[in-house]
Formats: sequence, structure tokens, C-alpha cells
Amino acid sequence: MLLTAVTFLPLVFALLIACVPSQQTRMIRVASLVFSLIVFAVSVVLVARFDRSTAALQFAERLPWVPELGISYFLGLDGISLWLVVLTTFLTPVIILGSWESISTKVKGFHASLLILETAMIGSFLAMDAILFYVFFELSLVPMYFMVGIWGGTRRVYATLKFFIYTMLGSLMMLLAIIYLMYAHHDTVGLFSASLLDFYKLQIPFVAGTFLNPQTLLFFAFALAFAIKVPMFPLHTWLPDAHVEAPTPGSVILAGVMLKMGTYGFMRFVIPLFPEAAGYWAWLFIFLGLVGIVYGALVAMVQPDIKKLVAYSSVSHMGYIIVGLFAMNVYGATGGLYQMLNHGVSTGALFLLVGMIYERTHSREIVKYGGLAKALPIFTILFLIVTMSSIAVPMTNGFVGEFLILLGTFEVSRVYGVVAVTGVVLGAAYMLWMVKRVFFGPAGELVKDDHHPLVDLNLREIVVMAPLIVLVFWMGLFPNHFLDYSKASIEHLIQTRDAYQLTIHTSAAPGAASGVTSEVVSAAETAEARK
Amino acid sequence: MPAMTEALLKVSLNHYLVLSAILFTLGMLGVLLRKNVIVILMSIELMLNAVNITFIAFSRYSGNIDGQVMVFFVMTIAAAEAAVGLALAVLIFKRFKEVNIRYFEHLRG
Amino acid sequence: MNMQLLQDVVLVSPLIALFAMSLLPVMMKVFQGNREPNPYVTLFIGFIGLSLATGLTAALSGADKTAFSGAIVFDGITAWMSYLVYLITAVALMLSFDHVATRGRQFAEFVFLMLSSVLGMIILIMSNDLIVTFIGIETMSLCLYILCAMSKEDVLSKEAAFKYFILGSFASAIFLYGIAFIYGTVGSTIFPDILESVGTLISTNTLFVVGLAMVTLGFAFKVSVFPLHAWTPDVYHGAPTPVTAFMATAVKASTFVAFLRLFESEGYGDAVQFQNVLQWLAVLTMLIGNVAAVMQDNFKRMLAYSSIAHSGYIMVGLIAAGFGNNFDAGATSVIFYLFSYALMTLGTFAVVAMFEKAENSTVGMNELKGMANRYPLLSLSLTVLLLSLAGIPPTLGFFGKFYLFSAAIEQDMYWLVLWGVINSVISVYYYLRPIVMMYMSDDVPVEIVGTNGMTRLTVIFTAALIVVLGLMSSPVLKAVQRSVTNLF
Amino acid sequence: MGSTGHHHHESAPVNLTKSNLMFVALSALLLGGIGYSLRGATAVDGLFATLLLAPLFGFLFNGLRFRSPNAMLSGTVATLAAFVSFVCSVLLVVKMSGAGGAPLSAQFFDWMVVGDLSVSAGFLVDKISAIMILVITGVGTLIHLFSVGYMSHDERPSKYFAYLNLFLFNMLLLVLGDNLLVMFVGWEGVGLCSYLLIGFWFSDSEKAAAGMKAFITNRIGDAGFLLGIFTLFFLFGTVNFSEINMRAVQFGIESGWAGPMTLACLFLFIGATGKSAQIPLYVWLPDAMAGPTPVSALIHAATMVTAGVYMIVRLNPLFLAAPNVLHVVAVVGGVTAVMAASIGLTQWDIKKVLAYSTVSQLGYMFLAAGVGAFGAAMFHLMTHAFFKALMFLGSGSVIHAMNGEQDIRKMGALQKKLPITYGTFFLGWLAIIGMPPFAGFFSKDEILWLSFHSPLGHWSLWLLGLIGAVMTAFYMTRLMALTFWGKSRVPAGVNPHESPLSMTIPLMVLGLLSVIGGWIGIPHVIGHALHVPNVLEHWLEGAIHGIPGLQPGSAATEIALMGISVSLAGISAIAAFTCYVRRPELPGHLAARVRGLYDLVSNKYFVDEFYFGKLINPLVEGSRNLWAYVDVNFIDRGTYLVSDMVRGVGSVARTVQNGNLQQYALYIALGVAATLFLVMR
Repeated sequence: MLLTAVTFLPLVFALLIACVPSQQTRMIRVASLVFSLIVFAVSVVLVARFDRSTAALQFAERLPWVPELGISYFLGLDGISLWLVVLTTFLTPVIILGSWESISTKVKGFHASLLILETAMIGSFLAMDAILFYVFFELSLVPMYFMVGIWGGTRRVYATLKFFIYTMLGSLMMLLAIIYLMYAHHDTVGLFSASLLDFYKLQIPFVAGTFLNPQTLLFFAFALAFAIKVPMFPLHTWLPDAHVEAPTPGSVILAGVMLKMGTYGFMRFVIPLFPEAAGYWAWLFIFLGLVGIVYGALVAMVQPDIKKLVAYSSVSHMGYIIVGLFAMNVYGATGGLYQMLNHGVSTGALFLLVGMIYERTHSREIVKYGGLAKALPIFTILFLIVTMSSIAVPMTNGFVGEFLILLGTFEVSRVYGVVAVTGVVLGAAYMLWMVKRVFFGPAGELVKDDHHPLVDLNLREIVVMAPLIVLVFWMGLFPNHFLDYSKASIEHLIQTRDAYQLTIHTSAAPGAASGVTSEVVSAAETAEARK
Repeated sequence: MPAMTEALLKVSLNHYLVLSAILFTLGMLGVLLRKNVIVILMSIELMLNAVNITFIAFSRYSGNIDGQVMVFFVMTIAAAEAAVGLALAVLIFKRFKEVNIRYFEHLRG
Repeated sequence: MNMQLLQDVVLVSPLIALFAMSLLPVMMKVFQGNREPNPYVTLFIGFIGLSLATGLTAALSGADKTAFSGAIVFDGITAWMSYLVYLITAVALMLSFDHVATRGRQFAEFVFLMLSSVLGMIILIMSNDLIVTFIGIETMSLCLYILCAMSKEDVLSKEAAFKYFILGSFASAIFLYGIAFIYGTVGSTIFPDILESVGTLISTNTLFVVGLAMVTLGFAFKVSVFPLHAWTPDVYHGAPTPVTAFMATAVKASTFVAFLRLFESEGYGDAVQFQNVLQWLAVLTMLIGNVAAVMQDNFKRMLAYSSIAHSGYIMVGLIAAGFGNNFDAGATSVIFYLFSYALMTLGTFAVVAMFEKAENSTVGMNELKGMANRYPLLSLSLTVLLLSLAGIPPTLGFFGKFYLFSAAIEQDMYWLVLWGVINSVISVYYYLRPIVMMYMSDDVPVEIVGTNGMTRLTVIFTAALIVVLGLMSSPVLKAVQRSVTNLF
Repeated sequence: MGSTGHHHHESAPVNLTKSNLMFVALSALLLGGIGYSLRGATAVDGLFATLLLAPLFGFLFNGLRFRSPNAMLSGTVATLAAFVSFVCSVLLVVKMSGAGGAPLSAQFFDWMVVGDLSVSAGFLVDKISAIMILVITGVGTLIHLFSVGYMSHDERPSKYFAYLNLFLFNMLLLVLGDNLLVMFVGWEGVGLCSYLLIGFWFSDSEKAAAGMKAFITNRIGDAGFLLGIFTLFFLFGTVNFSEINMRAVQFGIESGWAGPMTLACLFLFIGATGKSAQIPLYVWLPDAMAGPTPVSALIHAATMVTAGVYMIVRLNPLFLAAPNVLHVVAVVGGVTAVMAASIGLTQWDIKKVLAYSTVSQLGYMFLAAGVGAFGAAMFHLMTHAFFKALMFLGSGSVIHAMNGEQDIRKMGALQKKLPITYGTFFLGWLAIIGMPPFAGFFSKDEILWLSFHSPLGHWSLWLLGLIGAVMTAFYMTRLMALTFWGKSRVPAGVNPHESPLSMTIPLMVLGLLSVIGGWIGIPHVIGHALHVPNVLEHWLEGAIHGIPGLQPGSAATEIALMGISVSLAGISAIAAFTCYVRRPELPGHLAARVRGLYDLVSNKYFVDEFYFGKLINPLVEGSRNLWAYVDVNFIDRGTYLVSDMVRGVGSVARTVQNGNLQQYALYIALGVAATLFLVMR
């Protein structure tokens, strides 16, 4: 029940919030903060009970949903999804506290959307049934659509529509592929199933070098959905628009978690489901990832808008993750997974900080700033720390992920490694150039206004940033505290990629929970057997 | 005379079918080309009657009586249709004072 | 013989009950000296008629029998679709009761016509013979022509009714012509006979193929498939909104059933040309509906175009059922989709109905601006309805589309499904526009005036149903599956 | 100074209390963590921990009270922290040499364990790093002390000391790390601190830009370093220094250019050129002089910039296995030495002269490393740390006295005004131009000799070294002359005064070291006669591989070469003295004679202009075009094209829907016709 709890508690809380009169903004904020902390606590319980010695699915829950087509309500957790779930539950309270003042209209709607979004995101990380995954994956679009569209900037409608349509296009292709897999399973086994575990067992015909064979087409259908979500070059243009127009919390959740749904999809679906195709086409994805790294960095460098710069930096960072995943070795995959978390923390923090300064000056144009370091020292320190994390200075989280990815890339090919490493230089270039123009030098137009002196971060804002800063160093200094949990799963993925199987870990959690879990699973299995 | 009988005897199913097709097409053309509402209604009747010829021809040549029964159904329905159609035409005329269908183009786009 | 007749009559008893009840308000009016009975009473009688019919259908369900020498069939599909049509009718009655264009001095006649139209629909659903199908279509349509005109508004609705009438009759003639050819080639108009000979005739007999094509196009007109769709936007726009809602849902539902019955044969397997033409029609229908809807500012017209597009989606399922090797799966998906489509379309048109202040008002997109600030629950419901129309999970609309596409993919009709997907993406664009208006504008919203309790109820009820059934689509699917396979 | 600090102290008591509380909390946390990880630790572990963490605590203490203007408190704490480190270093080195010179190591925690990669936070003191930590903490402590006086008038001394301590911490990580990754942590960490300290006075755009330039240039090197790590890891399966060196020896010597070890060494050398300011990445170092002068002394002269040399020495068996790379190293070092020295001839900014001098001296170290004389490289690294730190601090003292003026054309005859500064600077001057028996003489001479004599060397390398030495003597004498000797050109209103004791004590200590620092490495040709052993060589035996195939050289040759270099340097110094003290008009005439050459040199060979004009600006411009043409005009426009297409078709669909009943009927008729046509086909 733990997974159901962590998935649907936010939804339940959202409904509760919906019952509060909308004038009671303070109560709504406090309530949703408390609620999201409760969800976080549940996810911490998950971590505590997690058995890190196995790659099998833990806490699995399975109930028939649409048995006619083998679709089930099937949740499971392994080392790949564990931290992504925790990242989601962790960022949500941070965002709620971070938007305490910036979201002043339609407070109720905002918090309800955020909590619904949390459910959708957690659900997509936990779903082990392809259709269930698809449902959560698509559902997450809706609250995000509203968050950008209602609380966003001036071109919000355009941006949010672009976001929605782009993502939808990709995910519908994936839906077709899922349906195909369901029938493929039906044709080989005689039973309908949409369970990933069953999909993994399928042998999908593959012919190297041509497009028109099932595995390649399915591979590209899935990959398109996730590539748009990630987003990979050249499908990335929705991201800068969405980020620029999104309100701060929207940007944080978008960059922090939603993009990870794409890379997670590559790890969970694309690579293990279509091992031959993924292996054969890896060069293409590495190539696009590399282009993304360099292109994102170069374009980020010339952005006049801070937020857009950070958005393009996301393109670059996500390029690293893609390259790492398609390196298909344990370093790349570990680094990719770790970089997902890092990017969530660091870019999330960057967007929060950009939001904080935006609240003060109502501008994000770099040229209007300058000398901020003098006016807002605490803000500057935090920003610098996060910048260091973003450009992967050792001892921060970013380094560990980037190092492992580069290591993995280098193992594939020295040339790839050399190209990827240029991102390290360019990353420093665009971030530090921005820092220089915004924080250093003489006071800029927005900073020197003597009548409305800028106020440094208040206690709330520091409290918002504190956990992120702590994580930056914690994850940078003690990556094993996190990677230990994922080790078994990643190694399993890499080593058995060609014949990937996942099993359900029956004694995952001590005590009653495991009993319930296995009963549910066996009930579902017998129900299926009976058919 | 015998020539005529001969000709008549030579009349095959296809002749009827062609006739009905011609009638049907004429009806269609009437609907497509005439502007007067009443004439259009009449053209539709023409189309239905063309179909009736087909039915009867098929019925006659296959020795199956069903087709002729169907014609009765069709005639009934044609009558109902005419009733409704004329009622609507009257309504339209009352409102628009016009029976040229080119006057009813408010709904478009 | 007598016994047989009795059995036959029993099978059509829902029709008889419905007809009897539909006459009641009009009779009352006649006997009261042309004085309009209390509309509540009229409505109540209408509901009684529908409930009676529903009850009788339920009592008869599971029979899987034919009647009147095989001209009428009472199987699972009949029962299931009858329920759906009764449900739609009940909702449409509620909407018309509230709506400014339809309530008032002719409500008794209105109810009579609507229930008579339902009569035609049920005949259509039950029909097992092309001539009966024709009679059903005509009964349904003749009533609808008048219903369209039965508005106090007197320009657009009259024009709509007249256009509908002319084009409808035109298409009926074509349909009938097709029947004649089929009759001529098969020697019978009963479905089983026709379907039996499809396999042999379709590749050998041109006349049969012509007949089949014309019959198909006759159906296509009723469900607004390209290029016979052109009447739809105009008629849907001009007709009183409750009637539009009724047309868009009930007509489509019943016609598609008859359409489906025509394709319940293995014999279509080799009809490549025929399949290709139908596929192109489906694709073009989706496309024309969606791209034209993109450019609409009139909410009602946009929905009209969207309904064309949805016909295109349903055609996908129909083609999968007819030209594949698994009719049941295709039919299930079509019927499921019709069910979900009916719910969401009714709800959406109900919102349009609420916004129509006067009988001749049109609802522009702009009128939705800022609605969420004033009517949060209504806006949320409309959002759910539109997202469902767009096929976003976990709504019923998503599962409908999912089953349709599944059925097509099962038959390896990837090309068709790909078009379906592309169109779904296009459709998102315009379905999201009302949401943008409602939520993302700070304008002062329009006030909703007049009595609209039932309409409001409809909106919220359908929205809730869409979510709930979306999350629990399995029971519905199972019911449809059983109805299709006649396993009760 | 103390009083103002006190005043501020009172004005913001809440703030200070808060930051103190935070410090206590963080320290407790950190100490708890350390205590936990040190369960069952040995005394050596404790020493390592203290050595590393003392500066970190100093950083935390000062970092949390970064607003405090109390330079006294901040400086004291920071200096103490550095001093504690120094004491620990001494203890560690003593312990090590007591134990027969076996390396001491400590493993704290596993850092990254992924696949075959297993990196722990492990530290190692051997004879090479021993020299480094002593220099770093020793010179570091002195420079901290100097800074207390130097920064006393600054607005944010606490921040400054925090950065300085952080630098020390990172530098110690760099030299103590027992594997490439820990070294890399320090490597990037010192770069970060350098960035922060160069841009310390960030309100000045140029200074901030200099910091940025330093970081990014270093990053290019760091990227190379990373590639080197990758190559080595996949070659040897480890990143541990001792294992790498062991395996490298086993692999044997690699000829050619494409071998993995060669590649790895090349990559690593790119890293070294970045950090140690060699061609082509040296451009950041002169600009780095924007930072406070003690920073220039510590980071940009004594310690950080020598990291590259240290790294090569650390991996000397590996580099010896890739002789081709060693040649590259030697050539780059030699050319850098000459080129930087030549630029130094024409500079007017006292710190710029010293900066180019540093680049040039670093070139010597690489030259040494390149000919396999790793010991000589370490030796010169150490002596250079002494005299260059001294000169930088001295220049700092001068600048301090001149109220911030750095142009030597506005100085002159300062010897009387600043006697201690002058005296110590004088010692540094003698050391750097290589006058015996000052420190620089021994180390530089060993480099020159070995570059001539080593089998890896060549007479041309020796010649480069010699030209560099001659130039060094010239520009250093020029610097002395213009600053301290000759006529005063000090502008009116500036009253140079000797610096306070906290600044002069470090000068004196470093002055002493500049004199005697070289005596630990007296070459055998001299030492033999004097019965003095070469302590350093002895010390480094075992830690550093000897030059393969080195034959005992002829003493006569060695002495002859020594004589040539010393006398040429002396002549050059005298020439400079003549030019700038006796006949101050002469340099102008000379420059006018060779105007073109002079312009080329004084404009630093237009390298910066080349980098900006041909590389960086085109890159930025190109990126703008990328954005404009690829993102906006291509991808986005493509998207719009699709949407426009949809809308266009939609418009057509609307036009077709013209309301005409008969038109609709026509569609139906056409549809029927077309269908029938297609079906009957």
C-alpha cells in the first residue's frame, strides 16, 4: 500500500484543498505545505525500507484494471525510480514554500494543480504497466498546462500550448507502440498484458540497418515521446518558451521533475524493451545528445534573458544524460541517473533563485543587472553555489554525475568523450559570463535604484534554498549514500540489457506490507491465470 | 407492329436500369441546378421514383415479389417526406418571402 | 402463426410503449383545446416513456431473437444501444426543457417529435433488413427536420431545417438507390443474406459493389463523413442547441450501429478497393473536421466540426471491424466510443445551451473568458469534457480512442491509426482554446441567466461520469464486449 | 582599523551572533561527521584530518561572518588555521622521515564506487607531496599574515580570508590526494578560489572579467585533465597514483603518438598548461593580477600555478613511459620561458612584470620536467615559491605604500622610503636572476645543466633556458631600477611609507628563504668541493625515477655552462642597470629603433587579440546565429509552418463551407461519383 499511498496521497490532499474556501489563502498554503511534507515523509519511509541488494521490483502492487486487455494497476519501485520519486516529493514542499508570495492569485487552484501534478509524476515513475504509465505521463501535462497558462507570463498561452501539443504528439506515438506491444504479447503468449514485466520478455524482431522492422519502429515511437519530453535537440524549442513563461514553481517542477520523465522513460522503456534497436541506434542518440550539449551551451551563452539561459542550459544538461544513458555502460547509466537528480536539485534551485530576483525587480534581462553581489550578498552566495553545482565543480553534486557520464562516454569512444568534454568548458563559460554580468561589475539599471533598494533574501527564502544547498554538497561528497540504492538496478540493466527481466521482490519490506503486497500480486496472477 | 413488339420484347433489365439511372441523374441534376425550392423537392421525388423503377425492374426480372412491396414502403415514405418538405417550404416562404434557395445562406463558414 | 406474431410484437414492445407515451402529451394538448400542458408534466411523461422502454428492453435483453421474418433483430447490441439512445434522449429532453429556444408553447409537440425520432432510431438499431433500416432512418430524420425548425428563432433554425431536409432527402435517395442495387444482385435485403453473399459478389458483381457503395454513402451522410459532411456545421449551428446535442449523439449512435451491422461479414476481407476508399474517407473526415474546427470562433460550430472529426475516428474502428478478422473487437471499440462520445458531447453542448441567452444568440469563444473565476465547478466540468474530447487520459474519451486505435492496430492498420494520432494532436489545439478562455483570461465573465438547473446538472453529471468511467472503464468495456458477442 | 572593526561589530551584533551560531552548528555537524568517519582512526589520520580541515574551519568561520569588517579577527583566525596546517604538515613530514621515508596515507570514506571505478577520499604524504605541503602551508601562513595588514582597509576582509582559507584547503586536497580524482577536486577547487579571489573586487568589471577568464581558461585545461583521467582509468583500471605509476613501468616505454599512455599524458599536460599558465593557455595569469596582491603571491606564484608541474612530477614514471610527451613538455616549457620573459621586458605594471616572470619561471619547471629532471623541477618549484612570493609580497608592500599605484614609471627611488621592502626585494632579485649562492641559482642551474646533458634534453633547450635567464636578469633589474633605484617619479601627494610589521615579517622570512632555500640542492660539482651533500636529491631518491640513461657528466662542462649563464645574466643585469638608472633615455631610443618588434612584444604578441578576435568573438557571434537561424528561424519556423498549414487548410475548409445548399449537394454528388469510380476500378 505504500506506493499507492505515496502516489495518491497528493491527489487526495488536492481534493481536500479544493474544499477549502478560496479566500483562505494562508490556510491553503499551510495545508498544502503540510500535506506535501507528509507525502515526503512517506517517500522517506520507502527509502528506509528499500532493500538495496536487489534489482527486483519492491513494494509491488498489482490489481486488475482493464482485465479485458490485460491492463493492470501495477506499481513497483526499484533503484531506478526510487530517487526520482523522492526527488518529486522533495521538490514539492520546496516549491510550495518557494511560491509562498509569488503566487498570489488563484491560490487554491495553484496548490491543487501542484498536488495533482505530484500524483501524476510519482505515478509515472512507479507505474509498471505501460498503459498506467501512459495515463500518468499524459495526465501530468494537464496541471502543468494550467500552471503555465494561468500563472505564467505574457506569452503564457502560446508557450503552454506549444508545450502541450509537442508533448502530446510524442506521447501518442508511444501509445501506438504500447498498443502494438500489447498485441504482440497477445500473439506470442495468448494473453493480453500491458505489464512492463511481460513486455520485457517479448522478442521483438529486429533487422539492423533498416527502418521498417517492428523493433526499430517501436523504438523510435517510444524514443520520440521521450526525446520530446527530455527534450533532445532538435525537439527542444518548446522548453525555453515554456520556461520563460512559466511561473517560478512551474519552471522548477518542469525542469526538476518533468524532464526526468523523459530520461526515465529511456531507462525504463526504450533501452530494456528494444535492446537491439537501442544498441544499433545508440550512435544517433549519442550524437544528438552531444549536439544538444554543445548547442544548448552555445545558445545559452547568447541569451539575453536569465531564465531562458537556464532553460537552454537544461537542454545542454539533458544532453549529458542522454549521452550517458546511451553509452550503455554502468558509468554512463549511473551518471545519467545521478545527473537526473542533480539537475533536479541544481536547476530547480537556479529557477527558484531566478524567481526570487524576478520578484524583486520584475525583469530577467541580463543587461539591466550588474553589481548584484553588492546589493544582495546572501542571494549571490547561494546563486554562486548553485552555479558551481550547475557547472559541475567537484564536491558539488553536478560533478559526480557529469564525471560518470563523461567516463561512460569516453569508454564508448574517445571522440565522443572529447566532444562531450567541451560542454564542461562551455558550461562554465555561459554560466560565469552570466554571473559576471548580473552580479559583478558596476550596479546596473535595476540594481542602483536608490528609492527601492533591493532587499536580500528573507528567512523563508533561505529556508527554501537551504535543503537544496545541503543536497548540493551532500550529493557531491557522498554520492554513495544515494547510488548504493540504485547500484543493483543499474548493473542489472546494463549487464542483462539484451535479455532484460524484472522480477517482483516478494520480501521487499519487512512486516505486514510485504504480506499484503504478495497477496495482491498472487491474486492478480491467479486472476490472470483463470482467464 | 411486330417490330415494336420485337423491340419491346428485347427490352432487358439493363434498359430499365439505364432508364432509372437517367431519371435518377436528372433528379440529381435538378437538385444541383434548380434554384426554386419547390422544383428541388420535385427533383427529389423524381430520384425516389427512379429508384422505384429499379426496384420493380429487379423484382420483375428476378421473379421476386419483395421489390414491389418495397416500392409501397418507398412511396409511403416519399409521401411523408413530401409533406414535411412542403411544410418546411411553406415555413421558409413565410419567413423569407422567397423560394430561391440562394437566399438561405446565413449559415456558413 | 399467432404465437409468432405475439412474440414479434413483444420484441418491439419498447417501441410501442415509447410511441404510446409520446402521443400522450399531444393528446392532452388536443383534448385540452390546444392548451399547452404543464411542461413538467410533459417532461415527466417523456421520462416515463423512456423508462418504460428501458425497462422493457432490459426485460427482453438476452433474447437474441429476430422478428418479423428476420427484418428485426433483438440482440446485445440492440439492447445496449437502446439504453444509450434512451439515456441521450433523457438528457436531451432535460436540455430542451431548460433551453430558451425550445421550452414554451410547443413543448408537447417537441417531446412527441423527439420520442418519435427515437422510435426511428430504435428501428434503425434493431433493423436487420435494409428496407427497415431505410424506414428507421426516414422516421428518425423526418422528425429531426421538424425538430430543427422548432425553434422560436426563425432565421437560422429554419434555414438549418431546410438544408438538412433537402440534403437528407438527397442522400436518402442515394441510399435507397443503393438498396435497390443490392436487392437486385442479392435478391434480398435482409442483412444475413447480403452478408453471406458479400464474399462472392464483391469481387465479381459491379452492380453489387455500386449498391454497397451507395448504401455506405447513405450512412456516411447521416454520420457526416467527408464529403457528405457539409450539412453538419450549418445544421448543428442553426438547430436549437438541445436538438443539436440530440442529433450529434443519438443519430450518430444509431446510424453507426446499422452501419456496423452492414459490415459484420468475413466477406470484406478481399475488398481492397472498398477498404481503401473507406480509409481515405475516414482520414479526410478526421482532417476536415479538425482543421476546420481550428479556425472556428463560434463554440457551437467548432463542436460541429469536432463531431465530424469524431466520426472519422469512429470510422477507424468501423473499418477495423469490417475489414479485419476480429469484428467483435472493432465493434466493441466503436460502441464504446459512441458511448463515451455521447457523454462528452452532451455535456459540452449543454454548456453551449447554458450560454445561449436568447434564442438567436451564438456563443463565441470570447464569451467563455474568465468563466473559471465565476463558475469554477462548471469550468472544471467543461475542462474535463474538452480534455476527454481531446483524448487526454484518464478520461473516458482517452479510453474510447485507445480501444479504437487498439482495434485498428490489431488489424495492422497503422497508416490509418497514424492519421488518427496526427488528428488527435491537431484537435488538442482547438479543444484547449475554450480552456484558455476560461482560465487564462482575467476578463469579467458573462453571466449565465435563466433557468438551467437541469442543464447544469447535465454538465456536471457527464463530466463526473467521464472521469469515473474513465478510471473504471473495465465494466463498461466488459458490458459492451458481451453485448457484441451476445454473451449475457 | 581595530576601532572601526569594533564599531561595526557593535552595530550588527545580531548578525554576528547569528553567524556565530551557524558556525558552531555547522562545525559541530562537521566535527560530528568527521568524528564518526574517524572511528578507530590512527594518529596519522588525525593529523591528515586536522591538516585539511583547519583551513576549512577557517573558511566556515569567516564565510559565515562574511559581512564583518573586522580584519583583525578574520585575519587572525585564518592565519591560525593556516598555521595549524603548517604545524600538522611539519609533524607529518617528520613522522614520515622518521619512519624511513615510507609514504603515509589515510583513507577517509568511499567517494565514488561505480563499476570498476572505486575512488575514496584518500590522502598520501610522500617525499614529493611533503615538499609541497610544507611550501603551501608555510608560505601560505606567511601570506595570510601579510594579508592581515594588507587587507586591513578593505570592506570585506572576512570574505577575503574565507576564500584564502578555502584555497588552502583545496590546494592541500590537490597535493595530498592519493588518486587523480581527489587531485582533480583540489585542482578545480583552487581554480574556483582563484576565480573568486581574482574577482574579489568585483565591482570593477575588468577584475570580474579577469576572474572569469581565469576560470574558463583553466576549465579548458581541466577538460584535458578529465580526458587524461579517463584514458588512464580505462588503460589501467585505476585512478590511484601509485598503481598508475606501477602499471606504467610495467607497460614499458611507449613510442609514437597514438599510444594510450602518450595520449593520457598529452591530455594531462593540457590540464597542466591551463593550471600552470603555459602556452597556449597562459593568457589568464597576467590578467589574474587583478586580484589582491597577496593572492597573486600565494595562488599565482607560489602554489596553485605550480600544480601542473607537481602533477607531472607525481606521475613521473608515467611520463617517462611516454617520452614523446616529455619532449612536448620540454619544448612548451622552454618556449614559454622565453616568450613570457620577453613580454616581461616591456611591461610597466609592477605586477604584470612579476606575472610574466612567473609564467616564464613555470616554463623552466616544465622544461626541467620535460627533460626528465623532475627533481630539478621540484627544486625550482620550491625556490621559486620563496622568491616569487617574496617579490609579490614586496610589490604588494610597494603598492600598499603607493596607495594602490602599480605603474613602475610612477615609482623610483623607493629604497629609502621602504627599506625593509627594498632589502628583501633585493634578495629576491638576486635569487631570480640566478646569482650564486642565492636560491634561484641552484635550481635554475640544475635545470639548464640537465636540459643540456639529459638524454631527453638537447642543446637547443639549453639555449632557450639561457636566453630566458638573460632576459629574466634584464627585466628584473629593470624592475628593481625603476621601482627602487634612480630618481623618484612618485606623483605629488603620495607619501610612500613602510608597511606594518605583519607585512614585513613575512617579507623577512621569505627573504631569508630566498637566500638559503637553494642550499638543499647544491649540485655535486660544487658540493663535492665544499663537502656539502645534495640534500634534495637524496630526499627525492626513490620517490622520483632517475633520468633513464643519464651518464655522469663532465664536471668541466657543467662548470663552464654554469659560468656562461651566470656571467651572461650578470652582464644583462648590468645592461639593464645602465639603461634604467644611468641613462634612462636609452631604452626609449632602443625601442624606437626596433619599433615593430617592440610593439609586438609590448602587446604580448597580440595573443589575447587573436584569441578574442579569431576564437571567442566568432564563437559568440556564431552562437547568436545558431540561435537565430537554427532555433528561431528553422525549428520554430518549421513548427509554425505546420501550424500555419493546418490553419490554411482550415481556412480553405471554411471557404468551401459557403452556406450554399447546392454546393453541398454537389460535394455529395461528386463524392458519390468518385467513390463509385474508385470502387468499380
